[in-house]
Amino acid sequence: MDAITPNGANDDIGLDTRLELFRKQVEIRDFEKRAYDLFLQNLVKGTSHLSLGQEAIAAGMATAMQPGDLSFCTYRGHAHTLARGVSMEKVLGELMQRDNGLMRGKGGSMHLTSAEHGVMGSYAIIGAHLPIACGSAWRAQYLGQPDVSVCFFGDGTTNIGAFHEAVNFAAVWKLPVVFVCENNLYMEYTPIADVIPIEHPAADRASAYGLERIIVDGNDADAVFREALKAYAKARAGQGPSLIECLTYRHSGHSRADPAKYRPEGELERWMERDPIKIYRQRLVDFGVDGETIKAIEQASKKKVEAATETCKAAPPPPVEILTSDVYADGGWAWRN
Amino acid sequence: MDAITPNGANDDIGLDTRLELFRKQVEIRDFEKRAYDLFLQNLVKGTSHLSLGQEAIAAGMATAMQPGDLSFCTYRGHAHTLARGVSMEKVLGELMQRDNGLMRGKGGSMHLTSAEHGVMGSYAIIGAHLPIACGSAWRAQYLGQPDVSVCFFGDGTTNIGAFHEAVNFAAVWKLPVVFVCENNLYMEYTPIADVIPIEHPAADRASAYGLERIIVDGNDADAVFREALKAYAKARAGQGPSLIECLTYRHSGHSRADPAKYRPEGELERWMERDPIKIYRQRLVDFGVDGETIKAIEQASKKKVEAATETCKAAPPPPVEILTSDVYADGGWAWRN
Amino acid sequence: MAELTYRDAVARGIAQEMERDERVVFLGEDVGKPGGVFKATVGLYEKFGPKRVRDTPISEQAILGAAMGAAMTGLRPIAEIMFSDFLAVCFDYIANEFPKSRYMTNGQLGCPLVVRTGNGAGSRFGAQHSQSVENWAMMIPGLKVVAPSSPADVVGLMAAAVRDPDPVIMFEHKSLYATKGEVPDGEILDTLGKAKVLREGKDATIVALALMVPRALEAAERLKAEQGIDCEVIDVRSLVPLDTQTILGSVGKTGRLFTVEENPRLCGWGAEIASIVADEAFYDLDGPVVRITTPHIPLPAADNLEDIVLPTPGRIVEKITRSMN
Amino acid sequence: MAELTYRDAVARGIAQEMERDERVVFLGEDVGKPGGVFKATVGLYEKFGPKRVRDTPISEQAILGAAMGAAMTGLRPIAEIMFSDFLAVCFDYIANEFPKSRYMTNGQLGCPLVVRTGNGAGSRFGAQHSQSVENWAMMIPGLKVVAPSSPADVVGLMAAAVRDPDPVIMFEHKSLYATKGEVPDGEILDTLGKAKVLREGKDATIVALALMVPRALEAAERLKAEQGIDCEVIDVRSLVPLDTQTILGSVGKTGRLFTVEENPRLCGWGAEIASIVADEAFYDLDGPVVRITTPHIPLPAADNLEDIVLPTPGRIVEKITRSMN
Ligand SMILES: Cc1ncc(C[n+]2csc(CCOP(=O)(O)OP(=O)(O)O)c2C)c(N)n1
Ligand SMILES: Cc1ncc(C[n+]2csc(CCOP(=O)(O)OP(=O)(O)O)c2C)c(N)n1
Ligand SMILES: [Mg+2]
Ligand SMILES: [Mg+2]
Repeated sequence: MDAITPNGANDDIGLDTRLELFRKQVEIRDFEKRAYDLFLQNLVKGTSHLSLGQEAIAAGMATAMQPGDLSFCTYRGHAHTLARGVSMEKVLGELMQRDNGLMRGKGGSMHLTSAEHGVMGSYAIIGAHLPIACGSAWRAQYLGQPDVSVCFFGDGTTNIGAFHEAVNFAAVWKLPVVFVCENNLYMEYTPIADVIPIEHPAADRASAYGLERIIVDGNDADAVFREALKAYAKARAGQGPSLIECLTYRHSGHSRADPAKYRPEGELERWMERDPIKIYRQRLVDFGVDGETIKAIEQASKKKVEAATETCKAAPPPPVEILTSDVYADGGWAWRN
Repeated sequence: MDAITPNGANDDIGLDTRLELFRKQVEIRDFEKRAYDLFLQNLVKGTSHLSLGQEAIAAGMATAMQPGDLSFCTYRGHAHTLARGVSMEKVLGELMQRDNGLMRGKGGSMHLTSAEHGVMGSYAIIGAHLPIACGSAWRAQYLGQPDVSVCFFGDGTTNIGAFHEAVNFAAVWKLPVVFVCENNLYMEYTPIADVIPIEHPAADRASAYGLERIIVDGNDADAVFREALKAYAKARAGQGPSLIECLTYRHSGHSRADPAKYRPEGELERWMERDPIKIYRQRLVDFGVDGETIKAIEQASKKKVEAATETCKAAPPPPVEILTSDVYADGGWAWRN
Repeated sequence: MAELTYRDAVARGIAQEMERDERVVFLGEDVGKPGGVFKATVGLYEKFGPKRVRDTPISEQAILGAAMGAAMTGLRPIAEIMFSDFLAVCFDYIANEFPKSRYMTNGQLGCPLVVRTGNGAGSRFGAQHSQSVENWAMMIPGLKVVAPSSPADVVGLMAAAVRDPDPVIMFEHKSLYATKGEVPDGEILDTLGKAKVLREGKDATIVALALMVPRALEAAERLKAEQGIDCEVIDVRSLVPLDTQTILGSVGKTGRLFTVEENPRLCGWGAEIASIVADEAFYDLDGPVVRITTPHIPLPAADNLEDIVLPTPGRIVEKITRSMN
Repeated sequence: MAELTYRDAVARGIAQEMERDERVVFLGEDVGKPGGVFKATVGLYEKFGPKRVRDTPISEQAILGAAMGAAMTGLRPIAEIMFSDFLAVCFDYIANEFPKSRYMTNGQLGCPLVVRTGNGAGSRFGAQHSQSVENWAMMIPGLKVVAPSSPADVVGLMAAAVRDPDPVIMFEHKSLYATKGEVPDGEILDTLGKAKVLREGKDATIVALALMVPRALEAAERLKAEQGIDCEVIDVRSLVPLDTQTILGSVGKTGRLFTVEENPRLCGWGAEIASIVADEAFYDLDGPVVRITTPHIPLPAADNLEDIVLPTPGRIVEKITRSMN
């Protein structure tokens, strides 16, 4: 290995990984914007929950994972699904409820799942997946498998019972699970500060489970990446779970229906200055990455989005025969003889 | 007021209150022993959960209450119900499932309720009553009423979702509710230490809700009484909830079916030395209370238990007509016309 | 008389009751300042202030538990559970606490509260945000359960629910929020436990609820026009108390019963009504009792699949035609 | 062949499957070292050790969620929910998670697990510890649901449930734990979805489940002896999949259906079966379809009240006699 360069391009993270982190963030950003446009054109159906502004968390957490590590996401799961390498086409197809979607339109945008990529489901009942991630981690522990189960959720989720039960359970059983709270300051439309008596919904509760208090700048992919590596290593070493609070902000409304009028004047603008992609692009520049390399990533991303859009627009809706398939493991839905 | 006597008999608590604290503890003790005997004779039906060894908590918390304050109890609720002044006869009648019982045998030992005494129910689903106590406290806050809602539960209850939701809710809304965790070291048969990653199931979590860490010697009625007064005053002053962890030990098994074989050798014996009634009897002696006064209380208690037993033995079972009464507010059960 | 959306009728019904009775308070997630995620409670916060209209943490157990504790000690709370699917995270209150406390305490405690919740499919939200779960409440002894199909019923049943001394679960249908209907001016107070005959007919009785009511009516018109089958259409409105008299009376006249329900097939309210009729009106029946339901599967998200999964007017027409011939 | 209690059959069934398959693990409150509060899992901890038999905190959501996550990624967990009433505190997993994940993911994920739970009345425990709640599971699409009535069925259906690739909820009846029955030696593997005709008869069909099975049998004997009414008695055993063929076949023969169920009246499994029969076997029926159930009320604690609240052999005899005359 070369010596670490003064600008840090070859530090603990290194240039290749940094380009990967950048690429992922850019792709998520472009994808989410396109999803929004397609929603306005009525081509994205149902609801959708964008991660605009929160890309650094998805990128940092996923890039630090190893193949075989498992992600457990929420309805706000496009970013985490893409970050694990699932194709834009499959995710967009699901948002557009086409036959080429990840689940052929049966699940919809809130339930993105790609088992082959380790995306073990997206869950739309607040808190439900924290215990489920514990179970996955228990399996790894029981079978002596090295994978980590990583569970993403929002600030508002820390107030539901399942959060409490899961984090305690994981801590007592020393499970290889990493809980990642994306604190974007809001639940749907209500500020998290209105409904907790502490400042940090996750970190200020870590000690209740004998865990370390961890707060990370969620708009800095490097910071997220470093914290992720630490937590995954701890999990793999049999030292139990971590609870990581990432501070961030969502640029758009909660879901497609929400213009986010409840935000105080200037708040969005302040956070736009801390836009994770702007920050990261600048970091690459500071590290001496040339403009061409950056531009190539950006252009490749746009192309991918374009291609995925075209494919999905051309894709048919799911055939009606799948309406009743896969209720049970035999492929069907028979509840009687 | 007189000056405080050197032995403390006339200190912040005072002699009258101390005699009251002693009387309550003795009565609960005698009652619970009798309940156990009657269970062995098959006269106490269903299940029953004794508070032997935990009397100081019920006595201390209830004696510090004002009329109008409301108690929310669990299946282990005989002690708290008696401590609010409900007659032994009515409680025992319910345990024996007789017509003279508090709820005429319809609820059973796990659901003791005496609204006129402020005992707003005993709840047998772990954790369920913590949110309910919040609601009662919300009513007081909303209507500007001065009463405090006091909610009792065990160490094991701190791991269920409803605990988390309720304590957070109470803290955010600054509700006049006092949560009292009776840490008797065991859930049903499993030690609490096996299922939490911290030492104190309630106190070590108080900070997660922005609350003070409070641990009290649950076998010392004076200590409980003082802490209760503080918490109730805080609640009445609009300063929000408290979470109090009382350290104690149950002398008997979890419920009638449990011989408590899982306890390590010598543990019970060590705790018997710290028996709350022994402690308190000695305290009265130290304070110069004469043996006659003490004996009178003890004998009166025995008499009460005897009388209650006789009355209940003679009482008829509930008439079958009440089987379908009081499902709805109209007194009946009609779900159709 | 004014035309109102079902959505606005919710706010109107709540406002009417809050104006009438200071003890009526309202809590839920995003219900106050934001006016609710379905915009069904817009204006209440402004009108009644933060003391009576309260946003909560995402803590459904705390919401329902708090409502119960308040109800039991003197208030008349209305609690929102945003989507009825979420009743599963606070089901202990629905199943074990609200409905049992009066009985267990031999009448010492009551639980006069209303839980209102967005029920049903049609928004392409997928399996965890689209269910019809009226039967989750209907099956529990001690609850009352209503599900209005029109704006006027929303206001009237809301008022009846709030004034009722027992716990009432009110299922509002998400796909009806945008629909409109005439609503009389002034105070409206309906009665729990009364079904409504919306269309008279002599050949068959169709019993429907919520979103299935307009579909049943449309099917009835088509059955009459296309097949000459004259159906009576009953909007159940209240599952508990259940107006069995109206239903049994109608079947006594028509000799046939068809239930049209959105919830999945097994153990739905349709099964309950079908069973009552198969017992008590057996000798009135001229043919099989037929339930038309959503198939017993989780719900798909995709629009084309969701459009065919619920009973449609076409499917109702087809099933009834086939069974009547 | 040995005589075994229903209680011991639980431990035997679990042990059989744990011995067969390393992936089978077992978790719940007080299930390990203490052997379960009903003593139904005594010996498993000693036999399989703390890695496979695990005591948990009082966290039912964590228990079921963990079972699901483990099932989805390769284990075959058995989770205990001590009393079936407590399914209400973890109902999200029962209603929204277990049964929907395979469908929503288009078959990518499975949920091969068993939840076993103590169900039913008879112990004078009162309204929150005595319920029969099979219908809470039966009504949810995507689950399988069994409720054995004999020790042999406990072992065989447990094995079938553990080996089944779908989520199975197994209701053990608390009042049957002490009952005894012959259980064959060696491995026992039953089949989900098969009802059993326990008594042949020609005049009427009685369908029963769990604790109601012995009562139905007793009633049938009395009906024969006292009234000359010859009843066929079917133990449903498996609510999902439901063996409608056996039931419809029997009604085709007898022309009458009586269901005997312990759960409260509304929307129970009896309503489902009655409705199926009233539709598909209508022209076979010679008289009303009658459900004999616990009344639709919370359960009382007092022994004399509890003794009369559930269907008794006497009540079954009376209802059937009245209806057959
Ligand atoms: C049990 C439950 N309650 C409520 C909801 C509705 N809901 C969906 S997202 C959301 C806000 C979640 O906030 P947070 O956890 O901060 O995540 P974010 O959406 O900000 O990523 C709510 C209340 C739900 N899906 N499940
Ligand atoms: C939701 C729920 N889960 C489990 C139980 C069974 N149960 C009854 S008491 C108990 C132990 C409670 O322990 P703790 O909170 O310490 O109270 P203690 O009995 O020691 O007073 C359990 C698990 C229950 N009643 N409700
Ligand atoms: Mg958030
Ligand atoms: Mg305890």
